[in-house]
Amino acid sequence: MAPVDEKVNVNQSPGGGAVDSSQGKNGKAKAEHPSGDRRFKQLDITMKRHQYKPDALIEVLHKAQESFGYLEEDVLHYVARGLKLPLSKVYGVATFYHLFSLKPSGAHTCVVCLGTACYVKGSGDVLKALEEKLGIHAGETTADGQVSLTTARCIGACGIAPAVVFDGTVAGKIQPQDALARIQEWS
Amino acid sequence: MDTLTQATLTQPKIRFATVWLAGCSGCHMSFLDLDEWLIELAQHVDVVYSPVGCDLKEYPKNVDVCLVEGGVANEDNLELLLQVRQRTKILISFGDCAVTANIPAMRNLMGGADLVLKRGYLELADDTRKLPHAPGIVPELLDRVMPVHEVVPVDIFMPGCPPSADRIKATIEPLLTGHKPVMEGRSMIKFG
Amino acid sequence: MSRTVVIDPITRIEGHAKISVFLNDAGEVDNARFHVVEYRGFEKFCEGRPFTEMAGITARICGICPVSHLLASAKTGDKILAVKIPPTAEKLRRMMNLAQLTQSHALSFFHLSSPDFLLGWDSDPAKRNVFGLIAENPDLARAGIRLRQFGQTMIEILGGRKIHAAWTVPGGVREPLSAEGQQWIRDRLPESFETVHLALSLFKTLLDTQLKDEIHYFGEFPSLFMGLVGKHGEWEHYSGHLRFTDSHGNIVADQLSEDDYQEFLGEAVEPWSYLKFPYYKPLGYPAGMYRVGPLARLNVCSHIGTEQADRELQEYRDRFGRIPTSSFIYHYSRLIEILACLEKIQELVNDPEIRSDRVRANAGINNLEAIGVSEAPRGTLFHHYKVDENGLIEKVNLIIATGHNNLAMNQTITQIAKQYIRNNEITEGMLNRIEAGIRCFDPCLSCSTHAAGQMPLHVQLIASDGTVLQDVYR
Amino acid sequence: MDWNELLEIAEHERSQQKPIRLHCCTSTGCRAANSIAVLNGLRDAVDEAKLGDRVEVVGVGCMGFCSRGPLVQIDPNDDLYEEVKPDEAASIVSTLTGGTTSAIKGDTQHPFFSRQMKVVRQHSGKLDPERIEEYIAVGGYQALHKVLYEMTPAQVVEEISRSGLRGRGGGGYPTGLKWATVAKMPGEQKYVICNGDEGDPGAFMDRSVMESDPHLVLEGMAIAGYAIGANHGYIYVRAEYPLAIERLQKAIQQAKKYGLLGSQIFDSPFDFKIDIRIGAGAFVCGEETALIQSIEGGRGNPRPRPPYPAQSGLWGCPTLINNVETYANIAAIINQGADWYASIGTEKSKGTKIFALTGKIRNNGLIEVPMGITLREIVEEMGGGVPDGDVKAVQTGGPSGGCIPASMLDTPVDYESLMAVGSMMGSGGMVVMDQTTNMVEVAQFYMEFCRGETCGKCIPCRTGTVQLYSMLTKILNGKATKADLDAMEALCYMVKDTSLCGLGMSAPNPVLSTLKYFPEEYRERLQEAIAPTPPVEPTEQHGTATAPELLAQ
Amino acid sequence: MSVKTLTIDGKDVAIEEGATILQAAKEAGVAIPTLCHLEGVSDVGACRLCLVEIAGTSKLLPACVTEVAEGMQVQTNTPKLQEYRRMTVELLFSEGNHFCSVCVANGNCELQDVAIQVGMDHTRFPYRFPNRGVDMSHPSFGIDHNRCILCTRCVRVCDEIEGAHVWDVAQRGAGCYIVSGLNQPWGTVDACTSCGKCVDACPTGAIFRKGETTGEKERDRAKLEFLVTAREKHQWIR
Repeated sequence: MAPVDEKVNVNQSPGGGAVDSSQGKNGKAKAEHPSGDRRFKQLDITMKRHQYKPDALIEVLHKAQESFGYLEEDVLHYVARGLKLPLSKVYGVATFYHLFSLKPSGAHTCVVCLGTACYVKGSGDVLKALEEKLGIHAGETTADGQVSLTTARCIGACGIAPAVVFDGTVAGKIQPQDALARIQEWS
Repeated sequence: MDTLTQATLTQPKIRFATVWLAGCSGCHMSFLDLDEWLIELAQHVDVVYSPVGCDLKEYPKNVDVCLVEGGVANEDNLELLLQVRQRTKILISFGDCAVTANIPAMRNLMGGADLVLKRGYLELADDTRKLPHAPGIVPELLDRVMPVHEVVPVDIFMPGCPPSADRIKATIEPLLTGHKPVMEGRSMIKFG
Repeated sequence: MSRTVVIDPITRIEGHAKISVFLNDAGEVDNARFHVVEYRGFEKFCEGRPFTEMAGITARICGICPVSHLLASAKTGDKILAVKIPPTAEKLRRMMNLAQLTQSHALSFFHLSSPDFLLGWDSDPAKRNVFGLIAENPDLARAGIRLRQFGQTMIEILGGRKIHAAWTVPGGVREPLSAEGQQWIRDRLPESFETVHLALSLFKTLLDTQLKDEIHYFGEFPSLFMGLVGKHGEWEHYSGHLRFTDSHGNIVADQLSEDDYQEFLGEAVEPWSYLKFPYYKPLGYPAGMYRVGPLARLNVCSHIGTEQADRELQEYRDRFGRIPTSSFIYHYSRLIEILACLEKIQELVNDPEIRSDRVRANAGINNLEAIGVSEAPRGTLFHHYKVDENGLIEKVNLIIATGHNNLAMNQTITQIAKQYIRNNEITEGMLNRIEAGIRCFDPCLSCSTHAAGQMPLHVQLIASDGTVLQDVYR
Repeated sequence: MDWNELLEIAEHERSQQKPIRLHCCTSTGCRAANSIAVLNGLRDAVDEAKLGDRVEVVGVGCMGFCSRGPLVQIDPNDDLYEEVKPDEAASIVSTLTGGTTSAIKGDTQHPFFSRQMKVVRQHSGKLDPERIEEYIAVGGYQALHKVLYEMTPAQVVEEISRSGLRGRGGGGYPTGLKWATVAKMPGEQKYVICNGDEGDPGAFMDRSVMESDPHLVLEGMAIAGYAIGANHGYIYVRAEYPLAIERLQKAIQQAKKYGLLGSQIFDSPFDFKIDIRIGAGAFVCGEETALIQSIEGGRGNPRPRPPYPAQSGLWGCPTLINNVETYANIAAIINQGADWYASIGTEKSKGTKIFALTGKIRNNGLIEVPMGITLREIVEEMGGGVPDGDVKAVQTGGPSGGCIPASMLDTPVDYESLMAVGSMMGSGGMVVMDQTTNMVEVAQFYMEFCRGETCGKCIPCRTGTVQLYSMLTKILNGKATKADLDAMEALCYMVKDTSLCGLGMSAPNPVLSTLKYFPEEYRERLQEAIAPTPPVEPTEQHGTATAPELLAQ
Repeated sequence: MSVKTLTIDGKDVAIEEGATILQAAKEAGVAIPTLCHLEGVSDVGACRLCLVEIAGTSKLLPACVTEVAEGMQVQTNTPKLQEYRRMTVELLFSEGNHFCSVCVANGNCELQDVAIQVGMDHTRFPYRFPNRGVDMSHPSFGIDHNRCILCTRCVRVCDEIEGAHVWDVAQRGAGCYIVSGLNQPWGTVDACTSCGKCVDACPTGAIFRKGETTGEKERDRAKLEFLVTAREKHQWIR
């Protein structure tokens, strides 16, 4: 998720993301997710493993993000109901942590490490090059849904700084042109 | 004999000015709400520059006290304020717009001047839709409306929307006898 | 060589403005322009606010006539709620508007314009102001100050504070009138009557003597006039319908509803001013020039409806005809209006219903769009809101009194400049007269720009190619 | 599982191991440099050369010299190959039979290696972290057995106290004292938490320990559990460390299988289970009360202390929280004794410390050194100095730490000395900056970090960091005045003194330390320095009139 | 229950063990400014206004959560604390959009009161002018995030007294805001009982009753106190 900027809450500010309230009401009536989506089953298993304890929220959200790719409202509703948690609490937790995403990410992800070691060795230039090339800012996904560009505080790969994670694989000593070449492969 | 009268007898008049930047003039109106005290004030001050009280067009040098109403919203405001600061001994940030930028700064939430201009002159015009633009005549809006002290140092802050005539009097009166007013408590520094 | 004279800022008006005077090669005036040099953008930044806050916010458009905005906004709010406000609330609102007309007109006449009349157009500019007046004629100055104080204090009595009293609200008003307040108003009325009569007789004397010529040069030209009138064509300031009258006294349009304002009013933009140029749509721009404010209100109405004011109105019409067309007459009409206000205040303060505490009606949101109107001291004020179903503002349009007069103000200063500036010869007194042309209208530029100066007076010699040849600062 | 079985496993494992082992690093850094292909290449080459009976290829943990990965080391002759490419694998194997290789041979006598003293990293890079048997083979879990059968909990606490071990997470709080506090607290239920949320940018010691020697951490936690009377532990690992999580999970399973975790460990009455909790990208969760909130499934908002977690921690129970590296020291202290441990380091800072040496320095990587070594020794001797140019500053302690100027490189590395120069030990990040580094930008970088990572609960940290960031930006843009600089410094102290938790309390440190040591870098960017435009005309100020008192101001 | 004795600004106070410094100060008649503290709900120590100096510790501690100890010497109003409090209030004003002049709580706002109390006549920090929203979807109430200072009183009062937990905090850092339900319009949150306790709890004009105009917000603080007494002491007195 993008570094917090003071304007970051613009899109997510209250009232911005209206939710169809009927979803909540429908959902409450039934134990199983009405869509029959099997991924909800997996969520059930995870919740059961944690005995539906509210404390397991973050674990369950991890699982949900893994299964669904991101935390859509429907899923958050489902988790809240399963763990008997207030919706606002679930939302508060889901938005507190950078790794949880409430928006779908692109087909490919590119995470530029901005840890100190990487920063000192020029990861800022790498990010700038990627932003220019993709025409998006960190934290955004290209219009065609192909690439999500994000930054990390430190991925602990300081020895090979600057590091970039392309689709989950860490690559070290990345110069701007290397990064551009890597994303070129995706198109 | 009260101290004020005494002061008048022993001292030459204070060179007094008021300036109005981006605001609604409410603070100046509140100043006029001093009503009959204005007559008394006139004995202690020379009003050397003021949109309501003086016809001189150039901000003079050697001003002792200046009340500055309004935020800094356009190039003219900026230019005038810099001049005021250079030529004034005691600059008083007069009212919430000067102190906080207040209502004019609501446009800052829109992230710049473009949207408000667009709304006013393109969307809400029937004929000859265009943005006003006449260099040297119509000043450009600044990107952000600022309180006075973000631009120049300020000596005294007098918040209020507007500050009541009582507050204005309590601020100015000590200055006439060479004292700094005590800006404390609800009657002096409450915003709004 | 052509040159431009810039008067910057215009002083003793309520707002920020400049004037440019364009001289041709022969040193004759070609044209003069009135520039409003500030813009704040209320029409944009109010978007997203609850409509209930609009009275408070739009009051901050203007510290001189915040009451006008409070009223127009509250009336728009009434329509969003679709309520009929309690009768006492309407009377109290009227009372506040009358108080405001009184204080604002007093300010315009005594504080801002009378230094010109009493000290002279060409007197020392350093003293030609209210403080100079205090020195010269302390009794008159004090009387003027106290007349304004009367209006301001009435506003305070009703609304809790003199400026930006957020007391008129959608559905009515917040607090009823107190007994002490009622008594104070009664007690101060006689003095106020005395002052306005004094001012009237003084001004009439001046018109007969030293201000004889000004009537003809300070913006005497035909135009339309717009204002609210009551059911029977009488003077109105709070409700009623809109009427347009031409310089011959013909009623061009009558019983127009504010709801249709977009059909008969258009707004044009000129690049050299932040103040837009409203015009009467059927005549087009700029032919659809009209004037608003005290002059227009007295021109469009058949009568005022109070004894003393109607008597003065008769004398006024006897002097200038049914439709006076000189902008200089604004000052005269302003004084008559003060008198009318005082009489109406007297009526209302003694109204048996006036102290009722049923002053506010409640309702939900019943209309998503509404237009409110009121007569501000300077003329007709329109507030137009669109809200969402939760009452958050989606769109705002404001047409402000001073704006209506924009075309007329430009024409007025052009006429004055042509009259007084000859052969490249420019004196301070000439420039002051041009400014005074603007002061006739008592423009409230904080309002007109919803948006709001002071810069050196300087004369620029500009070559025809636009390069500045000489800068002369005074 | 009992003592004999443990020894049997160790014996069996050792007998199974081949005389020659090719260690290939499979930790994050080397993996990113394609070490898995190298590993496979080596295996194929061994098969090809039919050396399988006396040579084995082992994927091991971190060897420390991360900047030169992938690394391959030949045990026992200690040959080290750097930046190995997959196609060099065969030739490296051929050296075992007298062949030659073009692969770059590392200098293992270089101070980078020779100056190290390995306690925690003793086995890192030498064993396969995914096999508990290798850990047991080098004496693993013997310390746990020792405490269970030879020591009372109080004795364990005493031993740790005597060792002088201090918290390796940054604060340097005496570990024994913390253990004693939790041990003394009443209550049936207590918890042990291992803080593996290593969030400081530029630090990866804990990742390396978890990836390279996960059982070392588990054993330390179990010993802590026994000492304080807890039967449940949590390891909180940041999600950015997937390999560490994977290996810890495997390690826990294997330990459970052998009865080294779970019920009745070593057939004693002591039960201890460990669960992993995965962070989700929040630096503030390294703060202990925030971490607890996060384990409880909430937002990582710190809460005021006292009460400390030792009194009221996880679910309100007394809770011991230590950092990964702290736990990784425990087994060695138990095995070799507090006296031995206390003999290492300085008077107040005992033992060794791992640092992540990064930035503009020739030799990047992890080093473990005795406390008290000077920064100069680390940077110039071990690190080999700055590639082209001179050291300007060394940043220690991450966003909470400070920048130490080159002139102070002789500062010994211990808790007190670093604190005295305005920085801190932190978790062990050590970022070297050369003369090209703009120190105001560095301060701005850290402030950007803090402003993005503040949880938002308390106002000084939530908004103070935002204001500090924009003040730094204003300075960098040449728009600031001396007054702005003073205001910034005042705000730094305010944020430091009034913030709720360590994040806010230390957020201004990078600014304050750079202001202290590199004031000219700030001053030369001030508006006055660029174009002298005094805001007030110095002359002609005095009006013609009024009271002398006022005008004399 | 044992009693602890301590001094606050030099005044001797005796109070039962377990009491907070804030309670002791109240007993001693010493006013310590607070914003996030609300009688009847848990304390979070977030606003930092009640920080005090305690002899023997270099750390400033929040009076609302720090328990008294025997012999404690507390200073509540040193020049350093005064300066820090003023800066705290300045930061609060600078981070939101507090247009007192048109706010429903003008004249009845705890933030405004605290500003007066600490002598804040202007903020030395530039205003951030964040772009925040207003939610008027609830039939009776509205929330204007521009005026929110994130004291979380509403969150706690709704959770701990009403038991509805409509509110929580979303996002983090400067992006934090009070969220209703799943970031949905307040009016669509089923859990809301429309009890209005959040309105009474809110120290500023952020949460208000619909229809309230400038300066009209009133707060029924007595209602909250009544509920707390009823709940804790089982006394239904009003």
